[in-house]
Amino acid sequence: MITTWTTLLPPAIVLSSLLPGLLIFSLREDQTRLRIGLNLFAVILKLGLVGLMLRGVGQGLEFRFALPFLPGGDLVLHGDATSLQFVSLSAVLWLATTVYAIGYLQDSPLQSRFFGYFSLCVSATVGLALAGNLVTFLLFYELLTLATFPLLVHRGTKKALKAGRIYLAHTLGGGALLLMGVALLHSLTGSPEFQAGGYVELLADAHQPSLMVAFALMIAGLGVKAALIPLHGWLPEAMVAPAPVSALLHAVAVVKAGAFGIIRVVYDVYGVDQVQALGLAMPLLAVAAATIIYGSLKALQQQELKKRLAYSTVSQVSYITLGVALVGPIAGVAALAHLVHQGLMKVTLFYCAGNFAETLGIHHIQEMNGVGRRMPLTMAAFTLGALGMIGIPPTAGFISKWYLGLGALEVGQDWILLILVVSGLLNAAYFLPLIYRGWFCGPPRQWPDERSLGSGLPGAGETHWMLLAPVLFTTVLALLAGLLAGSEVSPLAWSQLIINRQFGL
Amino acid sequence: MSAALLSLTIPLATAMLLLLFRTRAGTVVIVANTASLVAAMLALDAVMTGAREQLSLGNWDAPLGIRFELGPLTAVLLVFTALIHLLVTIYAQASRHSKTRDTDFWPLSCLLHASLAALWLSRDLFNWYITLELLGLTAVAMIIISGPRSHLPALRYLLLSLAASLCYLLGVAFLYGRYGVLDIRMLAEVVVDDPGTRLAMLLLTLGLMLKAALWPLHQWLPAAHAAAPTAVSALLSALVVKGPLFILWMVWSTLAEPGFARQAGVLFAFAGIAALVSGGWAALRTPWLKVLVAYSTVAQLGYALLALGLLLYWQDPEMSIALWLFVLAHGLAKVSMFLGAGEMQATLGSRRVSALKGASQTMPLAMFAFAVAGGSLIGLPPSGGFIAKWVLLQPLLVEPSHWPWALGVLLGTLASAGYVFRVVTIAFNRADPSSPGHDPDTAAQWLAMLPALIVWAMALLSEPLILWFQEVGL
Amino acid sequence: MSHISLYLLGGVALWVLGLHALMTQRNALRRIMAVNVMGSGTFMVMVALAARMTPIDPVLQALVVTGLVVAASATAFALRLATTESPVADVDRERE
Amino acid sequence: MNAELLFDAALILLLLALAAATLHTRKLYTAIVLFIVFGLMLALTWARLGAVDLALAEAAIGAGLIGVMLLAAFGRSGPEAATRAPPAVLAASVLLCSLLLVLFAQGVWPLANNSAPVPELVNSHLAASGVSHPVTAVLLNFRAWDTLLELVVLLLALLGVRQLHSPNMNLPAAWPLLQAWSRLLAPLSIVIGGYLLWRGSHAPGGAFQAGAVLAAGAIVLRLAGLLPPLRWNWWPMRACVLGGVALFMTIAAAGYWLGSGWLDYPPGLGKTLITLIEIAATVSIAVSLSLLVVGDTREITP
Amino acid sequence: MSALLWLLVPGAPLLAVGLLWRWPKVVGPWLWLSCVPALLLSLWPPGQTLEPGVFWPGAAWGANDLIGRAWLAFSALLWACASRFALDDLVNSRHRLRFWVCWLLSLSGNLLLVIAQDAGSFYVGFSLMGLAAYGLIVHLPGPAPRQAGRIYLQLTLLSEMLIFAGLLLRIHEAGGSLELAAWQQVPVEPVTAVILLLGFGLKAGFWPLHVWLPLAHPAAPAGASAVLSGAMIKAGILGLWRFLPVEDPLLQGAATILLAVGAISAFYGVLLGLLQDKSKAALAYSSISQIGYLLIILSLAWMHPGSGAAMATLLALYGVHHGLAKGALFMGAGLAANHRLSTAHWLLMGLPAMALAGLPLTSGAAVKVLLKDTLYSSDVSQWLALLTAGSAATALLLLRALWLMWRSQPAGPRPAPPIGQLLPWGILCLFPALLPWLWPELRTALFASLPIKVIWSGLWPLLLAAALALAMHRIGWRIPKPLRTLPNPARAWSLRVKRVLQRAPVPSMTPELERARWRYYERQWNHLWHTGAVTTSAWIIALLLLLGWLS
Repeated sequence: MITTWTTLLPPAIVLSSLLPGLLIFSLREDQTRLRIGLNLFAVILKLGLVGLMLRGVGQGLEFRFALPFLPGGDLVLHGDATSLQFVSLSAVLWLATTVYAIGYLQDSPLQSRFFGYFSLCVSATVGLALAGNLVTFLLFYELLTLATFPLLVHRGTKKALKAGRIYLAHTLGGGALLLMGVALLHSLTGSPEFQAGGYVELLADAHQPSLMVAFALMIAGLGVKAALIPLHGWLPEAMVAPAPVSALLHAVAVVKAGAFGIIRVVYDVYGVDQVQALGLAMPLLAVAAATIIYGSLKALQQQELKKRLAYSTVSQVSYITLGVALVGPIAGVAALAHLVHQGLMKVTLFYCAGNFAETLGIHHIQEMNGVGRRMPLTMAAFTLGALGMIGIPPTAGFISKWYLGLGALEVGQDWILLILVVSGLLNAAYFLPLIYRGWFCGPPRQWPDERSLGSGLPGAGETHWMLLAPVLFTTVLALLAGLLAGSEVSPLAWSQLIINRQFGL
Repeated sequence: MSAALLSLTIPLATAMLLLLFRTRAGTVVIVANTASLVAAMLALDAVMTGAREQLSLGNWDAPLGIRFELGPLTAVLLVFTALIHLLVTIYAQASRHSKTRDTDFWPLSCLLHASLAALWLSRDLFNWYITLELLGLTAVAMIIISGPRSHLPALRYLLLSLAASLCYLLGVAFLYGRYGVLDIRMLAEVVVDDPGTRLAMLLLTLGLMLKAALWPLHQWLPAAHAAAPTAVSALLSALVVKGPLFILWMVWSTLAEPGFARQAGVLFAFAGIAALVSGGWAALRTPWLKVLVAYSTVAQLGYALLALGLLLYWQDPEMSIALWLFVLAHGLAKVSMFLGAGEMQATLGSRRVSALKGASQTMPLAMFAFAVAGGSLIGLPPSGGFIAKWVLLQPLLVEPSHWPWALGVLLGTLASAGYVFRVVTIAFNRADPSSPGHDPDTAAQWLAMLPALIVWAMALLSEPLILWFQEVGL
Repeated sequence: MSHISLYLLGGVALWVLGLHALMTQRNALRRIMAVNVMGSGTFMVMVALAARMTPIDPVLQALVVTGLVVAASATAFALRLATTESPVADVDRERE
Repeated sequence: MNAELLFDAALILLLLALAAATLHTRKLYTAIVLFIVFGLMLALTWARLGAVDLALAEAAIGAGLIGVMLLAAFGRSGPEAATRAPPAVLAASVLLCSLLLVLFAQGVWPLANNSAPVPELVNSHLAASGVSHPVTAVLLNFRAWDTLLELVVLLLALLGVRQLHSPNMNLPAAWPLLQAWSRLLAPLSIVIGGYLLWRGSHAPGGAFQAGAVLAAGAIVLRLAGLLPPLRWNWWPMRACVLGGVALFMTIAAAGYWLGSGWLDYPPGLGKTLITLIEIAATVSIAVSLSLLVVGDTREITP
Repeated sequence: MSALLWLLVPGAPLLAVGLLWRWPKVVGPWLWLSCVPALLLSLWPPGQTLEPGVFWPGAAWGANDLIGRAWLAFSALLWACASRFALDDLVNSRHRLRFWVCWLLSLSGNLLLVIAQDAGSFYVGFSLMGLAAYGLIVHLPGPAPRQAGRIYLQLTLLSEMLIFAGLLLRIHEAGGSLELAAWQQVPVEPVTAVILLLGFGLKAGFWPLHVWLPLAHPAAPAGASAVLSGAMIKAGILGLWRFLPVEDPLLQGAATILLAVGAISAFYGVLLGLLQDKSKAALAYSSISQIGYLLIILSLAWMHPGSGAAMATLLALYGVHHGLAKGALFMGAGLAANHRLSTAHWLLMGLPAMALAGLPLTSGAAVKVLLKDTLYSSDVSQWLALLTAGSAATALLLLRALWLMWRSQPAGPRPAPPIGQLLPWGILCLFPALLPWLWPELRTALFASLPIKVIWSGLWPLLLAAALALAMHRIGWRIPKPLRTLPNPARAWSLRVKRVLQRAPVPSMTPELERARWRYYERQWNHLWHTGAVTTSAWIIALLLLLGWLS
């Protein structure tokens, strides 16, 4: 193997958070400065490396790293446009979430453990994004499960443990299904690298049932993390985790891993033509549509802020699946763009929920009355995020919905439009009351559990600056992603690029 | 071959010396194990570069004398045995909580090492009987090091071990009575499929299954393995049960006629799935930490049994590779798991699973070792367990008609995930962490983790190993 | 019908008797004796097989000698193990 | 011929009856006594089947040593808990076992008339083995590896017993008659043992039998209180125990690295080496067995 | 370069938001300036269209056609006046900041949708305006604004989602083109047309989609009501005009129905309005009525392919006319509710009111004449009588509204209205008279209405209405009791929807476990194996031997 910097960059990106993570594990609790320093160093380093790779891919360089692992399936890390979309999202949100987590976890115990696993989690996510074939993907997919679990149960309460158990029951089950699917496919073709248009075409005639079963298994496995019904049960429970974890979990790390996997399977393993030919798109589409509606309905029932957000994730992530299942170029663009859009918006929402909980002790939606007066910036961010979720222009969510709808019409699935409309209405039904409470209801005489973070005055000092800055950062990004969707650097434009390659446009 | 014999004699001689001088110096054993490991590696190297080697003991050829054979598998198993012994003895020497420091653990472990080496090398049915007895007696002797509490399970183990040996011996007698040879290769040449042979095979199988604690004859194992001192539990689960398994595999893969093998294979495979499920379930429900780990051995042996069954059922040599990869991965992982569990149990002062509350804070390393080893047992990539499962799954998935078996593997995976994460979850309970009785022993915890790390690193070596096995056969 | 067959039958009968005792008896000493009876049965089969031809098969006889020693050693060990009084009461005994 | 067959049948039935009685009689003491009788009858059976080596070994061990150990164990064990299997279970087990017996009978029946190629081979190579008794040749030359491991098994049993840390055996006060007899028996056992050992090279007998007889003598002396406690931590004792294996192994290894092969005796030296091994093994076996039965496990920590 | 000026139109209010956040005290009085760029650009458009490619794909901003410019101008003017007007009402409000942020966002959205040349921008502006207006409606405390706000929001969202669907369908029909001008050449599918009519109808508020309007408009502060009724509901009409092709066989076929809907709306609004006893409610119903006229104009346009340009002019004229007049009236209602007004004020107030009814010499007369001409020359000239009747009805309603205003004046001495409110109100009030002179198209129409016969035909319905009103006043007519408390099904439905949504009936997907029973089974099972390892294993061996042999 010739080792040049293009070969080493993918593993370097993975290691840039893995190694600091391992170092952080070994730190004592009181080495706060060193820990923060390591964290931020790793974040910046990763961002730099990702930037380098973005430039490289833009210039048409190829980044590929391989190690022997299984007969017929090497360990391949490969930086292509699709993976970069996800890697960039992870790196950027990791930056925000690290700052947020440092602020959030001040003075709480077991920080070394937390940040250690936190870094591992990101490494797994990035590895998953860079995975060049199914076997590698599977590897990082499972690692992600493992790295996330300690974060989820970080609080160690009974509730957290219950959530952890449910999480594991779902994700490990899903992992096993995915393993079966991958192994099944591997037994037929080996695990060649992902390629636009898929690589199963030659098998289509001889092994049709096998291919269908493998697809079903893989989608079921990935669907657990992507929270497709009826496999979504873990996600609402997982909201007991600390806010930065929920944010990361819902925005980029876990649910996106599932969605990203579905994208990979449909586009780069089977290829849209084969998915169509095998008749696999329609069931997936139906499940995604059902999930969108069901998640929204469930969200309506929730009285706990984070739980409502969690069910909203169930619904929103399925937009990605929906877009993929439509197997049309425009819907594909929507799916890929929504991958980023939903991440930005949902991370904002969870940050905000965390800020409310940390600063004022707000957990239930009834307690949100008048919070806009006390914490206007956070509430404004929350509002923007929520409007984006509903799909109100010009937020990022609107762009996704727009392209989804157009994509559905393009392939003749007009009924998807109805789903989008109903989902939009339901989203509004569960988000607008929150916004109403925040801005238009009177604040209570005393907040449930107010803590003195920041100056306590509305505005820049409404909470600790490390909690506020990431919120504003991601809000601005979410807003810009929608507002400047037509620009060269927007997620939409990048998605368009990927899809053009996929569909040979 | 000389390296292999060296790997056998070094521990034997060490045991003699230790007994003679009544020293209980772990260092000596560690040095001996290292030497044995080096010798085993030389043997492996020789096999890799050359071919399989034969040795007729006393220069008496097979029907008269006993034959040793050094093939790829034997060489790998020699290395494996020496490696596990080395890891465990280092732990036993370093850990403050190991109850084995000033005991006869050291000579006994050397004898165990030698017995296993003798077993791997031998290809003679009766000689195997003696090595089996050696294994059984060493195991029992080592179990009772931990004190009177272990006597009852040890006695049960001993009795069943004896009964199993006699079962095996009766089978050997029948075979000898029928064919007049004891060497497995010569037997394979003359064996025919008739009722007498089948009966003999049945007796052999049952004896070996009992010794290897294969479902449904596993009942002695949990109590016995759990009662032993930590280091011993590790050796027992990692190595001792694998000896009879080796013989079982050898007997069936060389002696059984395809028709008979197909019949038996189905039964083996079903037993394997039953072991996976029932062992996993029992591990999930038991309140005792080490019993949990022991039941996990029962469950994991189910994989081996399944692989054996399918090997016989389809006559697919690929399955042998899967079987032995399972054994290797399970051995290493189980060592780590037992050592981690033992450390935690000793430090936290309770044998209950529920005592592990907060162990992820109080004993992060040991818990991590447990979890990492558990990951391999579950078969999470890129661990050795994953590789083994992968190799097992590949032939299972090619044909749609084979898929139901894959369901068994799936069940096993889920069951093992269940019990591993049952422990891990409790360890993350921060509600009321059990305060450790005395301060944890960091070095020992690192040593507990070492085998688990090795099993995960195994993934990187596995591809050449698998390809080599596929090329030359086992 | 030769005497060899008789002894072979007797051997397996002893083996089955031993197994039967293992199935029904709970006392440790009886179980040890049962295992010994099983062993005797096995050895009887082997010795009978050795005696079925002339000259008598020395290999089988040697095997029995070896087996006998092994069985005897194990029995001795088992007997001591079974009857060592445990000074510590079994406080929390594992479930079987 | 018929009478012989009748005798055989009677012997077998007697054995079976004894075995059944041993295993199922109500009183444990009776059972043990019956077991000793069973051992003796078994020795008779071996003799009837032409296995004199075995008959000797059985008499010495099966009836003798094990009998002593059983009685000692009976002394140590408490009263037997009256746990009898329920009749239904008993009936089921009997049924199952009779079915099994039928099965085995079918299995063994054809074996009676088979023949094996090995005896011929043994005979043809007997000369090269260095001994003239075929059983000894097999034990100490053709399948010497088995015998080596067998010695290790014995050692292991001893080691196992040592792990029990049981308190010193409470020997009853010596019985005067036993003391008197033992003074006579002990030298006799040495003589018999020596004879058996010497004889082993060309006729039934050998290290194991000799060792067993020697051990029996030692045990009797110890029971009579005429020997000091046999202690593991007395180094010559250990040396004796380990000697057999050690010598055997040394020869095996030396054969491999200096000579022509593992356990391959150099031509001409076969007899000498076998004799050496036999002596060492005899001592080893005798000491091991004595330690097993009457050994003092109390340790004096150095 | 000059195209970049379009950025200022929606940008200025947004900029104002930022400034307001930083210096609330200083910026407040000058917020009306944020409408100035729009006003200036509507008068002197740069001519080029801005295509801000960095925004959502296809974005194009400009106002080069008559309707766009007219709409932009009157919206900007109305918003500017209302901004200044609202300032004094809000001096003491605790939620000032919130109100102004919503105000400015709404303004920005409104201006954006007017200058949008592509569907995306239109929708962006439309949504922004609609949602932000919620903050204006619920600004005042109390249950009525809250309820009104809820129903407004529910229907606004429904309308936005419908428009979203319609938008996508239109884009699809147009083969991916987002350009509104291009859509004029693309025939519309029935489903799309229905969806868009419903969606924009909900915003415009013609019968039967008006249900939110009479609740929401009166609930807001006067300035907000003015822009809601004057500017925002026109967005619905503009949307229909922009999204649907003028010449389309389908619409042509359906135009009669729409015409009927418009007519019903025109009279329904008046009838219901007469039953109100609050001036702002009456004015709101008047808006429903007036929107009916706008719909009639739209239907006429669709009915007669080829008349597009003329109809566009008419639409623009009517829109501007109604927007400004209605804005002035709502502001006046606000003034009347808080201050004592002099006779001069009342006379000024009468001007927009009567202009709406078609008072000669005002913009109202001009547009009525135009409308009549159009109707006369159309296929449905028999409907002409309705127009006259409508005129009378409108006059009646507005007279009642004025009377209600007058009656709602607070008793006792009150300060005179502040100049900051009087001035913008006054300007707006004068506009119906000034407009014909400022705007050439309207001027010609006015000239057409100058002949005595025409004046008379415009005047007699008013006189009739005045006489009727006077008569009823004399006889002391009161609204019959059953009519005063008409049930409001919309409000009930809104509440029901809210309740259903709060407790969405979704089955739980987690199955229930009977723990105790399973635990019991497990105990039984464990007990089964309690006999001991040795015995069990021996049994199993025996059994397996037998089974192995038999198999």
